[in-house]
Amino acid sequence: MLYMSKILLRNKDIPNSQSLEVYTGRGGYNALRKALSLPQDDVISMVYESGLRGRGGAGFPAGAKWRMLTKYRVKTVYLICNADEGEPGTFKDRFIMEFDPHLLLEGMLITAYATGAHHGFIYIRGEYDWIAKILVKAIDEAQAHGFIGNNILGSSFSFFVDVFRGAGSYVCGEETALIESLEGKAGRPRLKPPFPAASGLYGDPTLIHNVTTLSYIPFIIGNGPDAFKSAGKAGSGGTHIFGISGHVNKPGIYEYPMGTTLRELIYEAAGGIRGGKHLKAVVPGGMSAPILKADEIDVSMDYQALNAIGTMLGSGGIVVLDEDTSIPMIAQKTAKFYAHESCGQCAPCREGTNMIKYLIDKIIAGEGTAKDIEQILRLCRYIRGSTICAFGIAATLPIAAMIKKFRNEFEALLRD
Amino acid sequence: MKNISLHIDGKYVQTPGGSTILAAAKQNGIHIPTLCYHPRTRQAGKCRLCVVEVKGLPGLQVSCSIQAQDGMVVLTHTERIIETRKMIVELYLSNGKHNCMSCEACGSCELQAVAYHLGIEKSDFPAVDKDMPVDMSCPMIIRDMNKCIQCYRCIIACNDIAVNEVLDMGYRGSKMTVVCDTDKPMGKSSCVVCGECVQLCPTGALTEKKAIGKARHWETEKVRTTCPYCGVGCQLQLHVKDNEIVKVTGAEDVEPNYGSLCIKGRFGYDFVHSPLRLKSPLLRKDGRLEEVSWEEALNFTAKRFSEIKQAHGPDSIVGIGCARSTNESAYVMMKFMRAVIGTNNIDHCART
Amino acid sequence: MAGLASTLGAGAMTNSIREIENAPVIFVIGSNTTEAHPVIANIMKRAVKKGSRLIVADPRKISLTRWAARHFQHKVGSDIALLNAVMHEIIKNDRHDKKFINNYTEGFEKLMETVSEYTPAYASGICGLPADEIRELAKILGEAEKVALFYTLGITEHVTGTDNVRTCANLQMLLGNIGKESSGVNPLRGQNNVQGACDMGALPDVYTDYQKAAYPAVRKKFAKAWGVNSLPEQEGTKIPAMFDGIIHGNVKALYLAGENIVMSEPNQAHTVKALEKLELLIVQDIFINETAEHADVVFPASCFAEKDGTFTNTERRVQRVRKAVKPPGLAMDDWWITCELSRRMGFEMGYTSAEQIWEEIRSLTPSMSGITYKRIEHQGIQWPCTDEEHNGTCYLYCNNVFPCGKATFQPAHWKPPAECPDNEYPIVLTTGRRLYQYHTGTQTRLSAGFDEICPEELIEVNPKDAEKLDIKDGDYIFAVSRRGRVKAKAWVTDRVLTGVCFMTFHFREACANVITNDVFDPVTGTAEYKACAVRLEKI
Amino acid sequence: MIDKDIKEIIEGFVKKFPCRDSAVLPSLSLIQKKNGYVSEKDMEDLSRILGFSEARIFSAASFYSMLNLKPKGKYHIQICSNVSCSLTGEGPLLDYISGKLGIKEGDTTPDGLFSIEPVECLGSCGYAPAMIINSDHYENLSFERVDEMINVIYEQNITEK
Repeated sequence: MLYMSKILLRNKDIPNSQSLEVYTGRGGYNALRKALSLPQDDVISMVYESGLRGRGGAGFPAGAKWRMLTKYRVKTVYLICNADEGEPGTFKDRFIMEFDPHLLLEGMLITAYATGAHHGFIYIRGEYDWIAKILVKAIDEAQAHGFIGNNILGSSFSFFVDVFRGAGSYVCGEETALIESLEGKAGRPRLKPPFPAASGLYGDPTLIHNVTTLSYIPFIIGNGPDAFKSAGKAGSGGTHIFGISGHVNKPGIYEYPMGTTLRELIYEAAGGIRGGKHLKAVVPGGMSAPILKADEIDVSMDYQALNAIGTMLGSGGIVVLDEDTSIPMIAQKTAKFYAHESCGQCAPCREGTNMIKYLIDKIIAGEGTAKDIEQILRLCRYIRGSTICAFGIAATLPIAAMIKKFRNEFEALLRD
Repeated sequence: MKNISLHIDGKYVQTPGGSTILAAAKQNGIHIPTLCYHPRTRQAGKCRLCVVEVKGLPGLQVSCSIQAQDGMVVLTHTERIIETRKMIVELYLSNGKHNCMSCEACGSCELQAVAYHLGIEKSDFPAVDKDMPVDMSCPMIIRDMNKCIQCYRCIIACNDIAVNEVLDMGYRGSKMTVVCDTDKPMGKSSCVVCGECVQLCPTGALTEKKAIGKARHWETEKVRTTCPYCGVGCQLQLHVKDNEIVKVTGAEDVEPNYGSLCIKGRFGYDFVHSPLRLKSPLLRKDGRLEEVSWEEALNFTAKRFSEIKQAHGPDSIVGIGCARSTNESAYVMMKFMRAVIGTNNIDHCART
Repeated sequence: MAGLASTLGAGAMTNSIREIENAPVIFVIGSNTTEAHPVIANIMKRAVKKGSRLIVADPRKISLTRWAARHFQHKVGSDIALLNAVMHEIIKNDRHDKKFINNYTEGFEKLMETVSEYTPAYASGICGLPADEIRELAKILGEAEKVALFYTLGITEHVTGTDNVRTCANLQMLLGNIGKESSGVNPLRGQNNVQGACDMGALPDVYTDYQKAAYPAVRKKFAKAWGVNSLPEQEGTKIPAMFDGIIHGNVKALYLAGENIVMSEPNQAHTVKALEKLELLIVQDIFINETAEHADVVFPASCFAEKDGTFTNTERRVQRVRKAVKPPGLAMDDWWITCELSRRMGFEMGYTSAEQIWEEIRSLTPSMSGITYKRIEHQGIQWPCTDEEHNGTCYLYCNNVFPCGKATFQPAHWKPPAECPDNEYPIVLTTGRRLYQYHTGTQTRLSAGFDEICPEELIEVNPKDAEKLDIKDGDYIFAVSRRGRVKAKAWVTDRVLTGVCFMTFHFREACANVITNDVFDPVTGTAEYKACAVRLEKI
Repeated sequence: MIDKDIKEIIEGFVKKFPCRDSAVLPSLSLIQKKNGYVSEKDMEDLSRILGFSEARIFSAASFYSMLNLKPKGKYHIQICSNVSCSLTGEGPLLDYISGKLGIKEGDTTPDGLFSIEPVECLGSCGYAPAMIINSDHYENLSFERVDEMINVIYEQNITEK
């Protein structure tokens, strides 16, 4: 039976959940108090032990990231919350910020305390205008009550946070592109190394986490690492917020433990396929995750199981496609998206995503040849791994999977 | 730095610590193709042509920016690497207008060299239309962005080497292109025409207007000399064909300028071939300067100097030397005034 | 250069171009570096990007100020007052380098005495800078670990030019910024081989390497080497005195190699008058220019690309010049022409190549004796280079060894320019160069494209003055001085202060030297190109 | 043009952030909010205020899809054209609105009131289809609701006149 656990969304449906009053009334900021009473390294250890992995898509262990920063304690350290949610199919972070902004702020405060950061930024995508306003209000309120500012809650810890709005660029979700953007430049990813932990914002050590990742911190500190671990399954601790969209009866966001199956999410949580139709395919983790066929949905939604069948958990954005959907059309939308969002900095990505789009357009227009399909696959194969950032992988894996799994649909459109 | 050792293509090689994989390979005679990398613009990583496989690291690594580590195992020519390089070059050829026939850069174009090296006759991808107007607005530099490969060298040249801060990368994705100021024509921008960008451009995207059609790269003799303008003494290469200077570039491997020049040094060379140059000695006859032979002009002058010296003494003759001629000429003039005329009345325009 | 020679010992940049990049503070005074020495300016700007502080003191808001941490816009001709006040503050706040001063200098008491009256408040009245800004400049320079000072003609082209230079040297000695890397006193030389022409002894009082013509031993050494019985004893005349000599009838003949003096000397009418009075004018040049038009004989010379030889750059680096093309028509090398004249006057020099001449030069020139053509085949060498094992000298006075024992403070008092504005000529004209033209224009204006970018003379006028005179940007106006008038286009810009205008000498159609003042620094004979009084007239 | 008020706010950004570099994007967004788009003159002014090269300002301004370098309609409609939004609803919303307003994507109506343009994912996948008018976000759209919204804007602007 599907068990809905609520770590991140527990305040979502409470009236006036954005207010400090409601938040503290439900135990908010107690985890911060607890953290401030502990040595910084103990806080880091708790997060390390919880096995929390980054929820932005890459799944890097959070505790390990924090430990990389501890050697920079003497230098200025910046904390950045990546709220540039922009992957098609993904719409989870907005609900945390919209309905529980203090949860995020508390997570940031604890993280800043543990890692020695005194200035933080929430980099939010420009389109989330109304959410930026909610965040600014929450920060002001928290500052007025001594949760943000100098000598927080009477301790020697000080922290300030600014909301920084993006201006329309998917690549800025990549952490070094985001830093470039914060520095007032075009959001083009940097060459790594150096990694942000060594040289990030303004050249100082910088820790960047996704909204969801940071929002788990109060639970982990408040309830201990084991409570978090046991909410999920081995290697994939905790819950995950799944955003389900497309051809389902009840689209929306759902928080379930890691390890819930894709079938359960589609048929139980989201109420099954709309109009009683059959399922054709599912994108399990945002549009950069390779597509799954209907017979592959008994998979457990966790990092390892999805990797094992050639796809990924990614951002947890599930796009459900029914039997009438044209996969080449989905491929076209996907290719257009990546060609539009490529920052243009490195040759394979800039020229390659544009060429993929050109070739898919050609096929959809009925002008394609068998060679064009081969050329798309060639591009997918060699763009991957040759680019500056992971965008090149994100842009090619889904297209390659769509062609491999639904090749007949593409071939049916060819000229001959 | 201490030497470190690593394996490249099965060969055990040594390189100073801190070297990139690219440098380590080059020092050991292993060729890795590059487009965006240049020793003067350094860290690049844009064209991805120099990718290699490093045991233990995921994907491909750009050898121009990854440091060689002790014990590293590197492969530079696997099938995956070659195929990646071919794909990139073919994409460049499809997405730009690269016609070597009449391109000024032919022979010195690095894209052409890489295509040659990889044996690419033509791109296997369809040609994507690109038709940007050629910017002819600057009197010295032609900008043809259809031939630009977005290597960033000109941008680094303009911002980090010459520090004139005129160029940057505008727009994004396949529309990404180098812009002057707020995307103005170069001739209308704040560009001071130092030409650092032209010198570092690997293709025919930026070329010297005056040099167009004058000579192929391999037809010219390159003569190293010193700039005749200000006192910095920049080292130049004069590109000479058939007794004509067709182009000037900065000499990149020497002090004081390491390749940098200003508008005068780079583009102010054609006075040498001006039709107004003096070609014959002139002697004033009946109030007019007329062409005469060296014999006549020299004999006349020597005779008059001797007469004046005789009549009014050596100090009635004065000499002004040239702050633009060579040390050797200045010395000989000084010697002439002192030893031959017999006066210390020698000075030159030292002050302006 | 006399100012540096008398304080430190050698008339040249103490340090090297490449050291600029590592200077913690770069102090540029009286140098429009981005336009006159663009490649050095690039290195200064690179240094700023790496963290150096660039401090500019200049009456004009030159392009370099865009990268400067601070720009001190003092009045034309007030440099000594400014720097004396800065030194006053440095001493007052005990920021001077006492160890350096005690061990390696002479005359500190004299300096203290001189600068004591230059309080910031007093200097403020002369420089037009608030006293606090002068204190700030003193603090920046005084607190810096090292300062590299650069100047050009903004310092030298004054009637007090030598004193200006000495004052710059005083400042650096006071701060102990001599004899170490990325510091020093660094005059940037304006023409490609001014340094070389000086080093070669094309000066009325010295032979090569600044060996004094007044010393019998020097004359004996050269007489022996050249195979002559004796060499002249009496000190020769400098260019301004030559003109006076011509006008007074003492000088009858002028042998002029490659200078367009009609355009480049101040007060053009005076220059032309002198040329017309000459019995014999011999001009050796690559073009018929404004000066050659007055000649009795014109010798066609070869240009830089047509000959072998060496130039010496501003950092004392002797570099090769190589023949790339043949000279046009009958044109010949300068030295060939001089040798031919010499032979016809009964003195055979007999050189067959530039290298042969160089070999003679280095045999007579101790500081260059280690420099051979072979050694500078790839890269030039900076003098002093005393033998063939010596690698040349990046910066002078390493270990604080000065040619004359100790470095000498030579304090000077401020004096106003020779001609100050008055009711009739209320505006100060200062002159200089533009990036897109060179000198009297003989090279750039005959190269394609330059006149397209910079086609004509522009008189920089401050917007307030322009408004008062009802001058609009782009109007043609007259600039009038006691010596003449020039018509040119007005460029209304806040690059110049109110009461100041700026012109160049690049365009024969409108040459600033028609109206500049022919007064000279008594030591060097450098004219006061940087200040004279004019009025602007709307047409 | 950057007027005194905008300049003051921009100088506030410079003070607020640890490094003046961070003032670039907020300044550009502010200029667009006040002036409707970011003009060449705006970028030149901003370059002088912040002390960065014009090219650097342009590089940023031309990179981000939400910044307009050309004037747009008073009501700039941006419609999501990504996967989830095209799976639901009655049909392509972009085609419907462009048909209704009689303009092509990227164009502005002759009265200067509306301009439309497709954009990528707006983060409303579960509440598709979605669009943005200026900075306001709209979700779960139907043709009927879009008609209504456009009519309200028309009426507002007629009464304003």
